[in-house]
Amino acid sequence: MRDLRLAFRAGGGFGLGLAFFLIVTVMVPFSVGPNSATLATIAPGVLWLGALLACLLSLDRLLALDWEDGSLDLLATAPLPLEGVLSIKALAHWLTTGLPLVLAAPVLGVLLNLPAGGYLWITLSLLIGTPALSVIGCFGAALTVGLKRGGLLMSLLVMPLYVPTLIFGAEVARRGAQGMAVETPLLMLGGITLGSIALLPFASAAVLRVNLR
Amino acid sequence: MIEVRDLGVSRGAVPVLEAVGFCLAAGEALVLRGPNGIGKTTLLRTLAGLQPPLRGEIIGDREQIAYAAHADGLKLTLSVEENLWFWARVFGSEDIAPVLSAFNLVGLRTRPAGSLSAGQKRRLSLARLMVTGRRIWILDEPTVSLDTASVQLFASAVVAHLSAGGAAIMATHIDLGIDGRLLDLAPFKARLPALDFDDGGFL
Amino acid sequence: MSIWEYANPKKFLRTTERILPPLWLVSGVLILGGLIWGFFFTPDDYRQGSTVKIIYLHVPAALMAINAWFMMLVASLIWVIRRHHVSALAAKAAAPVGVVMTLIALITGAIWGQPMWGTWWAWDPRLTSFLVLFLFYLGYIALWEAIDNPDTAADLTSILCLVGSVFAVLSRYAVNFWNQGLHQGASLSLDKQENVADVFAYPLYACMAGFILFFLVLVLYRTGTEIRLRRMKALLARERMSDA
Amino acid sequence: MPDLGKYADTVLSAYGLSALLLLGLLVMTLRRGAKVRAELAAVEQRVKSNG
Repeated sequence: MRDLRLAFRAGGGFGLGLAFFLIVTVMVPFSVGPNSATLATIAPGVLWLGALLACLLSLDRLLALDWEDGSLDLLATAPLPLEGVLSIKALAHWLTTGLPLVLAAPVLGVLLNLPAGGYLWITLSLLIGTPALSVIGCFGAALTVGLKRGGLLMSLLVMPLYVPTLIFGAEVARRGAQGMAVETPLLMLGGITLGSIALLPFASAAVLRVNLR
Repeated sequence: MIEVRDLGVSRGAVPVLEAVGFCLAAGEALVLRGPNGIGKTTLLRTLAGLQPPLRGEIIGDREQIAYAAHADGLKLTLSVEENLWFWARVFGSEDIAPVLSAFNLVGLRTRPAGSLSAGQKRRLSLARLMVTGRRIWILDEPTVSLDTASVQLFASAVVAHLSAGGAAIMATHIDLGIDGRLLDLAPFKARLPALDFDDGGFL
Repeated sequence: MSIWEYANPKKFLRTTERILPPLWLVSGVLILGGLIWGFFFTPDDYRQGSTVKIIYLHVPAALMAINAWFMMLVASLIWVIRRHHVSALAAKAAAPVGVVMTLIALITGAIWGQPMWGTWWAWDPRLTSFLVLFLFYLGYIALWEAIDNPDTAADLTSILCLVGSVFAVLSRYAVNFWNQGLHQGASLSLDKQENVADVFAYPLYACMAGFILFFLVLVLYRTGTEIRLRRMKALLARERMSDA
Repeated sequence: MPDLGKYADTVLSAYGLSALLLLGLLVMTLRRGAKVRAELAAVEQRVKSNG
């Protein structure tokens, strides 16, 4: 609740992830050439990778600000379970970073010459997959919250955890764009997201308690 | 209300205090004294449940403890009122008006916390304690950056809290004029652990 | 007499001090023996030529790359549940060994793949899984290095190891699904007809036993080093206490 | 020396690099072990003499 309002008021965090996503997508044709057939092939993967990086970029703000001003200590002694607090934080991160990325993806797909059948699937796969990115990222942020230069370490820790989500998510988008069956990867993606949402907050809270003491 | 028996606490895996014991009844205040680095903050954090004790036990209702740290824990982009409302909702309180007036914050209620002076922020962060509605206050250097008038304001808030059946444990160096017991932590400084390297530890 | 007695650092040091020298010897003999046997005294494969000799490094290294992580997972669980310091330190000690094993498996695989598949690297499920495993190892080690307080570090890394294991398994499935791959099936299996002829298998067993022992010896030795390091830290902290 | 045929480079480089890595790991482990052992002995000496 407060996190949402804060993220909107601070402004920066909200727009920054989106702007980063835009920049990455725009840079891709510069690096691989303007051939539309090539771009169409790689478009789903590029959009997924861009979204993932934009998510990662905004993660260090997730807990670091609360750590610095001491609110985390206070939240940990509040009558709310820390698992719930972290779930809400992950939700706030998703609403301010993940959701805008989902909405922006089809627009950026145009720039990358995404095939017509792909728009639905890229949006759907990001919609299902980005919550997992936020929840996993929240775990990474909780692991590294007290550390100096934790941001870089967090990327190193979180990236391998993102592998399955990225593979299944990009697979849905890629198969969708090529008109192939998407049920299996879609189910797996949904499973990862639901599993992460259900279980990871416990790990995040455990880790955060260790970091607070 | 809260009783501490044979408590040992550690900071960064090094024991700092041991055999701390006291008992606090409703309406009482306990003031911790001791030189810097003796472990006042560590003890308070342990009491608040933020870190596990090395040994000993803390008997009392954890759910009745409200903790105020060195840091103010304020969101600078939110207004004074919003900051208080956030914590009021977290702790299930209904009203923040009496708290605002008790800490003389009524005139500042719509100001963003970021525009307050250090002392005003401190007042706001102490006001947070009142909205928690909890009976045991744990205060770490509560009077830092407060001017004389604000210290008086704070002292009377504590007195009111005590006379309403609350209790307070605080680490502070100035005399608040509160009728509280003093606890000097220096005698509880942890002794050097023995060097026998045989009991499963590393020494 | 229970196994938990060895969770006492001093007892652990005293015991390993005694058993390590013969273990060093046996593991060295097994590895060198197996490799020499495999390198000098086995025939070439009719399809793969002499490159088949790489199997004596590739398969044991790959085996230990996975088992090292598995051992870290078990040690982490023991730390989380029973809080034996030696267990956490053993997990820490095993990680760099696991990294080197993963690296050997990847490098020998790439060198082998070049003549066989005509490419150094293919995004084959097995290769990819090992690469991901390598990243997990790096993250785990980096987290240990980043934290000063040893108990905090042990807690955080063990939870990372638990969560990482789940995601590593997920990655394995994801990668399998994502690309069916060039890699042949498992080299050794009990239930199926033997994939590898006996002439190749016996030296391979010797190498595998050697690698397992070598891993064990290295981990025990390194755990001893970590225990001494912890003791040194504790002594220095005690010294600072008496100064203060 | 067995005849490795046309794959001599491949096999030898695989063995060479692996040996290098294994030996490197071994040497680093032993050196660090010896160093820590010596440092601990020094600290222990000092602590004992200081009480």
